[in-house]
Amino acid sequence: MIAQFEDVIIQTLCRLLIPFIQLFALYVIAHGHHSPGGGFQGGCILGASFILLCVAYDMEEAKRRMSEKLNVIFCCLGVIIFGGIGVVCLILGANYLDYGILHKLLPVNIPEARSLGILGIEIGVGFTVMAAMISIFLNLASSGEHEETLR
Amino acid sequence: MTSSPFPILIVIVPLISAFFIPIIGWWKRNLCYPLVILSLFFCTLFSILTLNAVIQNGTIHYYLGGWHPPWGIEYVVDHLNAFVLAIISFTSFFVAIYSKKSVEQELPDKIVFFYAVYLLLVTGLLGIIATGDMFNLYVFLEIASLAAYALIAIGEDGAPLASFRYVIMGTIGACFYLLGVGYLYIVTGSLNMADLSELLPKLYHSKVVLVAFTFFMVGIALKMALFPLHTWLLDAYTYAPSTVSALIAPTMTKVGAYVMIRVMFTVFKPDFSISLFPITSILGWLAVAAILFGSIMALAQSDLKRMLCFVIVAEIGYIAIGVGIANRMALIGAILHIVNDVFMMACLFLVVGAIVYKTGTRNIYQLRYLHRKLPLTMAIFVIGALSVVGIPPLCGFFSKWYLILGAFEAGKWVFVAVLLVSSLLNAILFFRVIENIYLEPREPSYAHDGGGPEAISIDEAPLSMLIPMFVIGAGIILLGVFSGKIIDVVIQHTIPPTI
Amino acid sequence: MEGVYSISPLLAMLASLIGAFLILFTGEKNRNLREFWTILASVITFSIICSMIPIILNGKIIEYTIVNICPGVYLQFRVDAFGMIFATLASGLWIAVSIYSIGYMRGLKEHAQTRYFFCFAIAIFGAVGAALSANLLTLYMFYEILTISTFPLVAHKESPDAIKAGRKYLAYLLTGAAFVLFSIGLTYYLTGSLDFVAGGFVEGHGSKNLLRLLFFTFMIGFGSKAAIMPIHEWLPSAMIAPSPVSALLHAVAVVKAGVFCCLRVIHYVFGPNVLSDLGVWLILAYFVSFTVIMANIIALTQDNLKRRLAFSTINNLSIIILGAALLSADAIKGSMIHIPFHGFMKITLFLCAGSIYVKTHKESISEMDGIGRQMPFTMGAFTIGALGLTGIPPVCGFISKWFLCLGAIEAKQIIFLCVFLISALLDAAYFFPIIYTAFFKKPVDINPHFDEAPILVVAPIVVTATFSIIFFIFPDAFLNFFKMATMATQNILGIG
Amino acid sequence: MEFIVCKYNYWIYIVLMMIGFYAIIGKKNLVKKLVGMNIFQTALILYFVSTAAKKGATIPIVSHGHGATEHAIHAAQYVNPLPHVLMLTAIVVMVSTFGVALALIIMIYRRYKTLEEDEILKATK
Repeated sequence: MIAQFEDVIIQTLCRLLIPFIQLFALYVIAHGHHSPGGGFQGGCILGASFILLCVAYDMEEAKRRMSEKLNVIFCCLGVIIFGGIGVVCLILGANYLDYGILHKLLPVNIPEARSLGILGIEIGVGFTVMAAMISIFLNLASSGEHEETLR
Repeated sequence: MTSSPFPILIVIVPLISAFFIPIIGWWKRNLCYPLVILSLFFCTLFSILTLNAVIQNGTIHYYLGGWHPPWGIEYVVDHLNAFVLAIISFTSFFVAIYSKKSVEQELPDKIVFFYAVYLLLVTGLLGIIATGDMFNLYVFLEIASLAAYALIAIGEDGAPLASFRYVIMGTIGACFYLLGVGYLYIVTGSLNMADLSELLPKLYHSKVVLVAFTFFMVGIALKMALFPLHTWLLDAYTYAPSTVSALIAPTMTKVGAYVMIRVMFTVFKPDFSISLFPITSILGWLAVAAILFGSIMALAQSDLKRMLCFVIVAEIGYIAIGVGIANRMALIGAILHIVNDVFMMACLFLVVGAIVYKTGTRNIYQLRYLHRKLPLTMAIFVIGALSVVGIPPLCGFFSKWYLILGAFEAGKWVFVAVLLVSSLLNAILFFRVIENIYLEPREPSYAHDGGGPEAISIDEAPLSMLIPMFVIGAGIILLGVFSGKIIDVVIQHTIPPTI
Repeated sequence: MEGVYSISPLLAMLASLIGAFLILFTGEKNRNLREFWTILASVITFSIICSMIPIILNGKIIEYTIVNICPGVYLQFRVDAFGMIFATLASGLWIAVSIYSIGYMRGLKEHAQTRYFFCFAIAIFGAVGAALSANLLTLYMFYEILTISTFPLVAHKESPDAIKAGRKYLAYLLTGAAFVLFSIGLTYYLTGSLDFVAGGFVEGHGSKNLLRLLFFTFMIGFGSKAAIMPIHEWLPSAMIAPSPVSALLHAVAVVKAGVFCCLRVIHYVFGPNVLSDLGVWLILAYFVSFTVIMANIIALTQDNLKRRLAFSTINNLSIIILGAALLSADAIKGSMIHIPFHGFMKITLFLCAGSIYVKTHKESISEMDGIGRQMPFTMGAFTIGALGLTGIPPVCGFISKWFLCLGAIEAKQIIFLCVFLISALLDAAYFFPIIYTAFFKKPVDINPHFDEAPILVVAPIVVTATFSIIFFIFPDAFLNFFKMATMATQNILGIG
Repeated sequence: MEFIVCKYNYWIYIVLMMIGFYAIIGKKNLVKKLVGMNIFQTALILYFVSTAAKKGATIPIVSHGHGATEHAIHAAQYVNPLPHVLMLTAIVVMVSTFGVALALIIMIYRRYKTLEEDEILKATK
């Protein structure tokens, strides 16, 4: 569906921009737990960087860098990180997602454990949102054929 | 504060397994099925343990992340929850066991994603039931619905369009629900059910609360397919893959009914929902329409699955009529019917799935001689059918019995008549099918040759399908025989004390 | 009255239920074993039930509670004298009919025999359960089991006619069941109880008009099974079924269960006091009197033997209900013993009809010229049964009719006395021509030599016919029907 | 008049919602229906967010570390974050609904080569 033409300006600019976009996305994710931002927004930006890649080059290029399989694994991994942290809290004897208890595992005190726990969650959310963004885009852009390569 | 972790585990186990499945599926595809079975087995185990704990020690509260309500999300499991949780997880467990062969036949190249979405659907359903937070309920409602849209869409020819309609209707329903939540939030500033139920009585005369309540009822009625809002259900459930119908048909609408009871009698107190607002009588009459419409339209169908879809519309009417009558007996009947209906519908849809698996047809008139080919499956079908008709030792009778008693108590004779007429209509409905399956009309001259199509030999459905059907069929009988016990131990605690 | 807690009623039920499933699982492959299960189950059921008779005769009541159904209502068995009459009848005749069925089904090489024997066992399970039930809900449960399990039997032939008859059967009986359910619900709502009490328990609950409504919905409901006149149509149609099934329908289980339920309602739910107070007994009596006369007149016009017997059944059922509705001691006693006595006589007649069919494939009376010479045992038994139903002394039908007439006089209702007598006359008018045709007309075909049906078919007929005579001489022989009926009557009327 | 003007946010959301509702019911094209559905949902978001709006209030974040000078501590000083949070979740839900619906539309298009509902119905008959 995407027109197959190449534009040097766009491609070069994108190549320059994408690393910075991704860096910014990581920053947003990493700062989510104590300032505006978070996994959600960061994940969106991260996803957008790949979408930009698709738009500027073509889908094959994007898929070469981020295969569908990897994408789905990221998607699942994010949720597993999220749920896993909750379950770890559960195993350590606190309530689900009660990160304070993580101080038993990590060499930090309770408030810092809470903070780190949320960071972990944000990372998980970031993964999933990014993967979902890319997956939705690829699906729509390929008018649904993308999923057929997944088997 | 830590308490029994079961309420959260019931939801979290299928959720995490759902996301493990794609990963494991790539490594070894055959592992998906055991993983689903394993996780749902634990889920069922936990929910039964929870039910046991609730029966012994009363309501369980679980605070997510240790945040106390009304700030944090709270999972509350009382008798009603625990019971419905156990039933839903039990059913989805057995439908999952059943799914193996059917999915391999109908969706050979989508097994991995099918199971992932299947578990998500179960997560959504269990989450709806377990949560004690209005907004969390919305989220789970949408998780379940989204999974359902996706699962329905992979069905046969008309499925995508049916699913699309379901998306539109379901989203409107969910949005109405969300609007209701919003209205309640602006007047009370709380989203916690228990908290709301304490804050609301002072505001019962506020118009905002009234509007919120109306939005809730419309939204939930859409989700549970109450009569005029049932149109999405028919196509969607008919065209879905067999396993999917077998899971969604019994559970989704019943969970909707559960939400309705929860909102009407926990969030709002009975004195609001019954006396301040004529919602119960509206519900009652809509239910009457649903029962008659569903039963009569079902008569006109030649597709077995579509016929069952109309039966669901009628069965939802039963639950709504119980809520509409809103006295103790009728509510017992309604809650009992939620459970019974899960079993009956699961049984019937599983059987239909087995028929489709073995013969590839669902047309009632092409089922002839099937009792020779699938004797056990057909026997189970008869059990399910008789239960829907309301033949006593089977569970369908008992909920009807309580509903009738409730209608008598309320002096609503029309409802009694409708309940009785509908059981007659159901009898016509199912005996038409049974007759087509079991009787082998032949020319009178052949009546005594002792023959018949002997060529048709037993060719039963595979064991992985038979066992779940058998368990559910046995469940129908046991639920019926022990309904008094169930009511004593569980259901009578679920009725609000002011009724 | 003293209650005894005993597991026997449950055992009796389980015997027939387990028997049914053994039959099902044995299947067509091993026919002898399957039929062994049938006989075994029937004998065990019967002996367990008989073992309870002495306890009942001691004036005690056997109780067994299984599980609580809803507040105040249990899934419960309570065996009293009246229930015992029906239970012994149903299980006792089951033995006869099973033996006969084996001969009949094998003789005709019928199809789907496993289904047949399975449904038969389930039907008996339902009938015995109905007899032993302690309350209306338990009764309703077994009543429905009986209804459903009889459907495949009625439609057994699977010809278009048979299927139509099956549909008609279901339509009438399930509609009736809906009325029953309505009535049971209303009873529970009015009284909060469903337990049978000799002499009734609705007294003092609800307004008079409501109770009248309740009584009539009950009668419509159970009456559909007892084939009271406007709702009798399914019964003649159901004659399309095999003869043992007709015997089951008419003599043993189905219609008798309907009558049994009617009597339960009349005497154990409402009770004589309430009924005479409400005045409904008279309406019911007129209604069933009409049925008595009409059924007999219609029977006169039937040429198909089984249809004629069917109308005779309708007539007799209404006689039983009429007796019960007269509310006098002798009439009640008469109606109660008419249940087993009519059972024995009618089963004889139906089995005879079946026997003729097995041997000659004849169903119309006009074809039966001189058949008595070919099948003397069968037609001899037929004569005994016919005489009994007419009420002629050496057969037990006389006793019950005698008490019914006494009861009508006791109730000072000469009209109903006339009804009994006219019906007896009409009975004679349509039975005797058959006997005449069978024995005295010249056979059309030229083989009047002795050529009986198989031994398994004839033996039960002879046995039931013999019993019909024994019960005349000793009404209390073996099973103590008469004593039990007397006891039940005394309990209902509160005497002794 | 005051009733309308002072609560203009509610009126806007109602108008938007009805536009969406109209599109869902009235339009035959499936994509237009979907757009209507989205307008419907967006109206809802607007409603929620507008209930939380507060004139002159700031974000509910306690800045720390980097030399912050001002904290919004009292409830009057910051906007209620909860509706925003809820809407964040709701947006995710809605986006997923939208995604699923679009995927369905693609499936439908592939099967029937059209997205007009009446033509599809004609094709299935």
